[in-house]
Amino acid sequence: MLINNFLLLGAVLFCIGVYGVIARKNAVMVLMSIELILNSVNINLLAFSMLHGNADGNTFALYIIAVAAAEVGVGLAMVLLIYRNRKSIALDELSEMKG
Amino acid sequence: MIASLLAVDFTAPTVDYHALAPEIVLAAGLCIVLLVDLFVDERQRWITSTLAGFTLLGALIPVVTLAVIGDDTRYPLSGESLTGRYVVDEYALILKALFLLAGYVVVLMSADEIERGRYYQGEYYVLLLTSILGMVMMASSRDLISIFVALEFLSIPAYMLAAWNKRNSKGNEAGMKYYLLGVFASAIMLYGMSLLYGVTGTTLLSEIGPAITASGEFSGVHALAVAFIVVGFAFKVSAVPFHQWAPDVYEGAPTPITAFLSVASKAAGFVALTTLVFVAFPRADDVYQPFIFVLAAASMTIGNLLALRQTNIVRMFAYSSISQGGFILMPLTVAGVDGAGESALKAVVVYLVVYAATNLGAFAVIIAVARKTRSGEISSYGGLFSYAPALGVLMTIFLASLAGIPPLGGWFAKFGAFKAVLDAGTGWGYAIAIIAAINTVIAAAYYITVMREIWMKPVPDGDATPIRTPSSIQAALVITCGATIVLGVLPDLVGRFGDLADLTGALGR
Amino acid sequence: MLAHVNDSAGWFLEHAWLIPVVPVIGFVVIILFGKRMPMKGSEVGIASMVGALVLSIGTAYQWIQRVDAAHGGHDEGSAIARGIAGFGRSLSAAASGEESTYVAPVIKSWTWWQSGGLEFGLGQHIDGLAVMMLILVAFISVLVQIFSLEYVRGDRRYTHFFAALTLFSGGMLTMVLAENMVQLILGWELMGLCSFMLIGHWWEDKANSRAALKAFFTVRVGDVGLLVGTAIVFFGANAFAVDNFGSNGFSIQAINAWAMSGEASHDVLLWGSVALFIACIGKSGQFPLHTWLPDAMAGPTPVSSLLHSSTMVVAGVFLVARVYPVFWEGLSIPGSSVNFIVLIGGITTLIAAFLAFVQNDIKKVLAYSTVSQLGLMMMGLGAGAWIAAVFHIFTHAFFKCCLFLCAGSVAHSGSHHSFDMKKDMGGLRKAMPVTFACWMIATAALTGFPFLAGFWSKDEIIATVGKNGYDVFFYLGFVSAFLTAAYMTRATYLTFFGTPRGAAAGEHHGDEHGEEHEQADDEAHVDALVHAGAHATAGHDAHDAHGHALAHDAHGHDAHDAHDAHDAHGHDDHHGAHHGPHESGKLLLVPICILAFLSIVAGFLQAPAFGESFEKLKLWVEPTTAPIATDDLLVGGFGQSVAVAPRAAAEGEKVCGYVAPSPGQACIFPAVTHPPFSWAKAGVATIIVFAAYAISFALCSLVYGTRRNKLQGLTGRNKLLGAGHRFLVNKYYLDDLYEKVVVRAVAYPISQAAYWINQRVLDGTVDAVGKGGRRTGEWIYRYVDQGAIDGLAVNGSGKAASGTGGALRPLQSGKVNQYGALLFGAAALGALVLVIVNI
Amino acid sequence: MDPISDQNWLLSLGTFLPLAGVLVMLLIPKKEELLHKQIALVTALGTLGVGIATLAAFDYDQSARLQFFVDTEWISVINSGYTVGLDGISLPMYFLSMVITVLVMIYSWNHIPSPGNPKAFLILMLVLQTGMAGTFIAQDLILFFVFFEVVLLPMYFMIGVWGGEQRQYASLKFFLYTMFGSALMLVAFLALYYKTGAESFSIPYLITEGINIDKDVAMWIFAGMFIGFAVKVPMFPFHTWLPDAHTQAPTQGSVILAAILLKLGTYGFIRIAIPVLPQAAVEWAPVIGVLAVIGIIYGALGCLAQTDMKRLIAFSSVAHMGFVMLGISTLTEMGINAALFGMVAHGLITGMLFFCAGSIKERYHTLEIKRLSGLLVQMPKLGWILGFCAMASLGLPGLAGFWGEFPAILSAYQPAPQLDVTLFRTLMVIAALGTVLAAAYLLWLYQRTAFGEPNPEFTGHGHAHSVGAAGNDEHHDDLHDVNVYEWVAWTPLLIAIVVFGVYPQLMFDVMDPAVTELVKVFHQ
Repeated sequence: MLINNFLLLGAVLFCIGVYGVIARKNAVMVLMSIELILNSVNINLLAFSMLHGNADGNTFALYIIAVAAAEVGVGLAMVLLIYRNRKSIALDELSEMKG
Repeated sequence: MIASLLAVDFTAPTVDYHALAPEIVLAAGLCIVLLVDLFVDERQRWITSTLAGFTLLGALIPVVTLAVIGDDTRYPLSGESLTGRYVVDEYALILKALFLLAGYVVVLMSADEIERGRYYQGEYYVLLLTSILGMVMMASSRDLISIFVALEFLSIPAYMLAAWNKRNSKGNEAGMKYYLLGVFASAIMLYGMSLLYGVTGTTLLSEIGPAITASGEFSGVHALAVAFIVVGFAFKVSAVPFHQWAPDVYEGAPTPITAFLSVASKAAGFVALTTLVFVAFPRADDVYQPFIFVLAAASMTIGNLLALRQTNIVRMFAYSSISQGGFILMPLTVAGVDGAGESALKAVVVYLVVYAATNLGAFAVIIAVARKTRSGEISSYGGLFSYAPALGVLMTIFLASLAGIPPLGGWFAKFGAFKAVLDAGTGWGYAIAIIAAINTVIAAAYYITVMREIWMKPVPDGDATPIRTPSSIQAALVITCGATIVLGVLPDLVGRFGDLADLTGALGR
Repeated sequence: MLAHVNDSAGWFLEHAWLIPVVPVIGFVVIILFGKRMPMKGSEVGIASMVGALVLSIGTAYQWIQRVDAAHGGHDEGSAIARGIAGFGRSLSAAASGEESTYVAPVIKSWTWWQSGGLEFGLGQHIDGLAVMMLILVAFISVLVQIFSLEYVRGDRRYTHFFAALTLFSGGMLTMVLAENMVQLILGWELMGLCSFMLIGHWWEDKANSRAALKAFFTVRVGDVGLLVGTAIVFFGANAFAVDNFGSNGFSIQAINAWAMSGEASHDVLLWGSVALFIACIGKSGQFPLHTWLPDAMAGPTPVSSLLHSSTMVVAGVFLVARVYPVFWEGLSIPGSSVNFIVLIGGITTLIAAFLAFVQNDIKKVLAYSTVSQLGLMMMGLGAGAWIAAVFHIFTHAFFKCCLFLCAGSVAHSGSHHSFDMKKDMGGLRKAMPVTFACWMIATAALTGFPFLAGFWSKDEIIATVGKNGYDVFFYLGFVSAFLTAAYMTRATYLTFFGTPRGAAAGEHHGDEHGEEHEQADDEAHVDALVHAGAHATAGHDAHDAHGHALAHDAHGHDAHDAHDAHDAHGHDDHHGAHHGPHESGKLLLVPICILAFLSIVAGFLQAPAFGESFEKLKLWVEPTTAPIATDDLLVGGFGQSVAVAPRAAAEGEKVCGYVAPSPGQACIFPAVTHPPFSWAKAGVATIIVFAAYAISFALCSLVYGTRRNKLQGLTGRNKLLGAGHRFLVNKYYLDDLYEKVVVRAVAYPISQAAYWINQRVLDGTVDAVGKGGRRTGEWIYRYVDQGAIDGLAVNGSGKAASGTGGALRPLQSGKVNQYGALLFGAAALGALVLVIVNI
Repeated sequence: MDPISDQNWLLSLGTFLPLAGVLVMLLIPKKEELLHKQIALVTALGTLGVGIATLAAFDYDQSARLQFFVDTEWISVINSGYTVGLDGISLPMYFLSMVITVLVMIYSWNHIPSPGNPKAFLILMLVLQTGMAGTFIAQDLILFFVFFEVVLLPMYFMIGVWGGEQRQYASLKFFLYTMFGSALMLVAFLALYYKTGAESFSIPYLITEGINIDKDVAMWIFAGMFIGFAVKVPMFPFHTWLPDAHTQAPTQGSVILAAILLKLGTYGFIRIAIPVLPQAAVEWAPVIGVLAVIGIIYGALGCLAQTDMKRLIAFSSVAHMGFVMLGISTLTEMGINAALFGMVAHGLITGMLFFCAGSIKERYHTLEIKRLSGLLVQMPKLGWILGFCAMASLGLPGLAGFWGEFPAILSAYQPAPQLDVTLFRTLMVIAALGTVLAAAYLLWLYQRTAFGEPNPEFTGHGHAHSVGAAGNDEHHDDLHDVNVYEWVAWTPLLIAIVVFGVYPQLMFDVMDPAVTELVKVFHQ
């Protein structure tokens, strides 16, 4: 199998993720989109790791998975916080500060 | 699987505990703070801030001893595949010291603010220490993985700190924006890193450097990788056009955290960027130089122009720090030019040090003044000199330093940046120098607006009662002001820090 | 013949530089201590001028000795003895009529300052011309100061007046003996300053201060020429001076030698001489910058007499005479029939004479007369009549000073401080016999009455002009003589003949004005008392005068009234018993009589009609016209006296000024021509003058007489004459041109325009940049920072979304999404560009 | 020319002594106003004492060489040293700065402008003194730059806090303009540093090396310095900050600004730009000359348009500095000597004029020329002093102003051999015309303010015809003639104007050897 397939998958996932971040106004959806990007990165890394035959990529992917979990934890906490204060998690309402 | 694992001789990595001591002290310290916070009485929570302060100073001790012992590059973790991924050299030590000291000043600034705001003090300091630990790690990281981990280490607590004003919707907004954009940016950066790994086959920066052009051709994937990675850090240092989060977050976050973000967090971003540029991309200067050139020019110009229109002092400082970021980026545009690299590295490091001192000082004044005026508007500084001359003069000193007026520290920082780009002697260098020169004037315009308020305008509401400044903030002011002046009058003190042949020399090959 | 004299030139000659120092010290003393002195400082002024005069006389005496010694001692004898003595002379100087014995000037110089190896000196350059001027200036100054003692007594600024007067003389003396051009400029400008102070002496009145300003300013316009001309001449002459004289291009001696050397580029000389002459136009009141001079009559009369006789205004003439070779060569005086100087001089002499006819103010008549005479001098200089012009300076000083002092005397005692001939004078000859007699003598001398001073000098100018081929100006000289005689006759008639009018008839000046301002008087008195208290410089009971003075001031009278008023400040002698005209006191008359006497005899210093022994002035004043060995001219170095033994010049023809001197020789003065005295020409001139007397007197008695006739009011009836009269009354509209057009243009539209440019264009640019910065900030924020998001992210992603699925269309991103969009957009764009560039 | 290092502590002492005073004053509370004045004055006098000692110790036979020379490490990473020294060019200005500070201190004794606070005012003045003196002794570009900038903020605050009604605008403009100039100047300094091999910022070193720079590059470097210095001078068209700053500044600020600060620019040209980059200077000289002459005429015209006395004097500075720059642009000994002399003379004369304007303002509460009249009647002494200064300012021989003007004009007739003679001769004539305009605006000013009868508004007698009678009483008390503080502060300046006018050799003697050394390069 060609590495291109994996990379293509990664790229597609990345694009979907980016689109989600830009287009979704629901904070949770945005979070999920970011997770998609991270996963696309993971796919890339794993594919490259296989390609190069060293473990750096694998290690990297493991770290990313771990860190992503922490990130999502923080993120969800923040979403909760906002929901508590505003009863909404729509991002477009977060525009109090300007200038 | 297990058999195969067993088949390999496991050689434990050699750990240089001395070299790793700052991180260990910090980690231990933050655990202690967390524990203490759990058990002390509500009224004695001030202990946590004291402890946090001692932790930072304690972590500074090994940094100093390491620096005194010698200039050998140390590898805290050395082993077969570990050597070179985490490095303690002069460059790292200086920056560690910078982060620790900046953190200490932030702790000093926070003590009173956090206590009065009835926030969760223990968690606050724990998060602060964690973030600082991330920064300290960043200074030593020489590997994509460790850089990423350090970055997240310093960022995630920072997201939470930014949203510290839990019940304040501005605080929520700040935290959310910072968080989402930060994560998004690091995701993009990670994508770039994955590509970089793909084309070079290694995550070790010192190997990426030679490998990046090993295949002969410099492909589109290389360019994409480099660009995405730079973007990730450009976000961190809030370079235009990746700056939008900064003003909102600065305004919404508690002021000490704003100071922390605008100085330490930003510095960490620069550190990573610098390390990458010098160690990983020395052969990719064609790619990153124009990119950084645009970032630098845009940051200083747009940052300045937008700062001109601000009425809120914190937002003004946000844009000011964007513009200052442009100045710090400026030397990196010529990092790849023969002979100029050293100047550029020196310039960045010196600029970071000076900028940290000055900007922290300015925020300390802002905190002190806000205690009385309860306002972030620039107009609330009217007549400050008449009722709080010391604060007025100090603010003037910090602003003048930011504007680059000798003999205050800022001038030498700016001077170094100019020197670096002119040292290169390229057209790009001259171009950015001219842009920067003009921007110096624009910057002076809004700094002086504040000075004008302080010295020449009447007190807005006629309330000319003096300001009582808490001793911790006084200490912060003394440290920062002293540093600002001393660095300006005797720049050699910090100028020597920049003698970092190692980074460009040994590792750059 | 070698006629060596002692190396020491004599104490007075060696120390002639002290002459200006004395008055300058006097000035300082007056300023510092004057007010505390018994005579308010005037004694110091007079003493210093007397000191200067004594030194000048000593200098003159020794100079004459030196000249005579240079001529081998045979001149010691009387003219008769000299006529007989035809033996023992190796050089037939007398026989040829051309003096070729070199009498070395006594030149000294001290380094004043140096710059880039160039030494600027202060020193003295004593030769015949300088000696003549020194003695003239010092002498006239003494007389004028004595006159002023009485004339301005009790003035508010009595002390300042004497201080300025003294410094003024000091300035002129400095200039006269200047060794170099810089020193000359120093004296020149010092005079300018003092003229400002003196003309504007009564500055409470706006008209006076305006006149002072105008004088200073007009002269200053000319000074541009002086600065530029000095620069041109300096750089032209410098190399030559350094090589040959060891001095530099400022040295007057060196400049003269350079100009005659033939090495000088004609262009440089031309431009230099034109520039310098522009300075003279300003200073000496030549057309077209003469307009300040009549206005300068706003000053007290002693000032006018000093300014317009021997100092200030002759400074320009003196400058031309001093560096005559520059003009000689630069304007090609020999051999041309018209040149810049002669033209300006000619025009000036005519137009000023015409203007003198329409003046009612006696001092203005004299002022225009001065301008006219200065024009004549310039004309003479321009036409090569050097000695004649210099001689005219000499004689003119006496009679013009005398005339001014007479006018002052008349105003002081005869017309109650009015200078208006038509209103306040007439028939004064009986009341003021001495003044009248002196006036008549001086007028006769001025107009060229035979054998008086003016006769000799003026006729010599005209004769030389004619001989040198300036035919037009020769006739113009006669016209001028005619006009001079005519307008002076008119002035004399109006002042001393006819019936007394106004104040001369004994009407109290104050009475008529008092009636006019009856109502204002009381109020003015209050003012007057207050001011009298504040400004009383003399403790006498002049309240009455003060009252009037301030009444006039307060009600904005014309300049003359104000003069009177201020003059009146100090007069305690005639406010008591009688108001009618009477003879002036001794302090006024003595100077006048002395001057009148000199107006008679001064001419005999240079009266060629009576033989060579009456050509003393030429002998003493005119430098040698023959080439001199350069070695003799060598200046011995700075700070040292040069008392070179006069040595016989090369034998032979008069080459200077026509042929360049041979190597090793230098010329310092051109061989000007001296026409033999012609009785015929003198006769013609005399006839013209007498005719003018007759015609003018007749016309005056008709026009101004009491009997009615057709001539009266003619200018009102005849349009052409009326236009002419108006043209003259308006001074050819030159003042209007300057004040209303040039000055007003510079002072208002042009400066306003410049200021407008400053404020709107330059400053506006700066402000606009400043504001622009802020606006750019706004703009960037609105359209780039946020707009890019709206445009790029919202619409862009919206469109993208609509492309991928209608369901996503309505989504509306918040700020976070926008920021994210921009973040990624920029990253993608950057990456894209880099990718494209790098592949 | 090797520098002389004897007694080299003198300069550092003289320069930094004021800061000692500042430190003491910082520790004393604001209320002790008299004590502050005393300390400040004593410090300034002490500094002047050091200055006099410097004058005494200066070896006048060696004035072409740098004396009291110190060269120690300062910022070794950029090869910049603490290099200070004094030669004939800098000595007069160095000393003048000390004198002016003392005189201004004396004047401040009873003239602290509103809103008071002598502590801050005097501290700023002392800091200013350090900056000014430091600029004149610095022999290292970076050191020069630092001192050059040190004066910026104190002056900004002096104008902005103690100035007139438009003070904020004026001070901002002053600040930003100067910042703009110095930013470009710094870039130019750095370029110079690299183009000479990145060895040193020392001016003597750069003078030996600068000539080797490629001419095209040198032109650009010179351009940067030109803007930096030209703003400070200020030269047309960079002058527009000056009228505002001068007009709005308190009297003391105006005096210091006129007497010293403007000279930093011209000094920079003479000390740095021209000797270091002679080849570029030759190319730029015509530009400088033309702008200088435009400045002369333009400044004079600007003066004629003014209705405010102080603003008029401010504009006259533009014209006078034009003469200085014209002298410099000729690149000859005479021209540069004239420029240096003109700098000092202008400092004395215009400083004095600003003192006069300040005192008039203090008495009449206005400087509107229309309303002032009859000064000589009400305050004869002040009137005479004003007249004296006006005469000195318009370049009357025998007073100091002339020796800056006349030699400058003279030198333009024959500029350095490399320059276009025709152009400079044209400039000479136009500059000479400028002297006429100078006479015009100064005498006009004098005529309108000093002559005539006093404006009834101020005579203090409530006559019916006096329109402003209502406000008379308050003015009346202020109408006193020159008081003792003013006499003490002014007499040295007045004497100096006469002494330098009568015996200019005093200064030329000191400057000449150094200048000769400086322009040598143009005669090779």
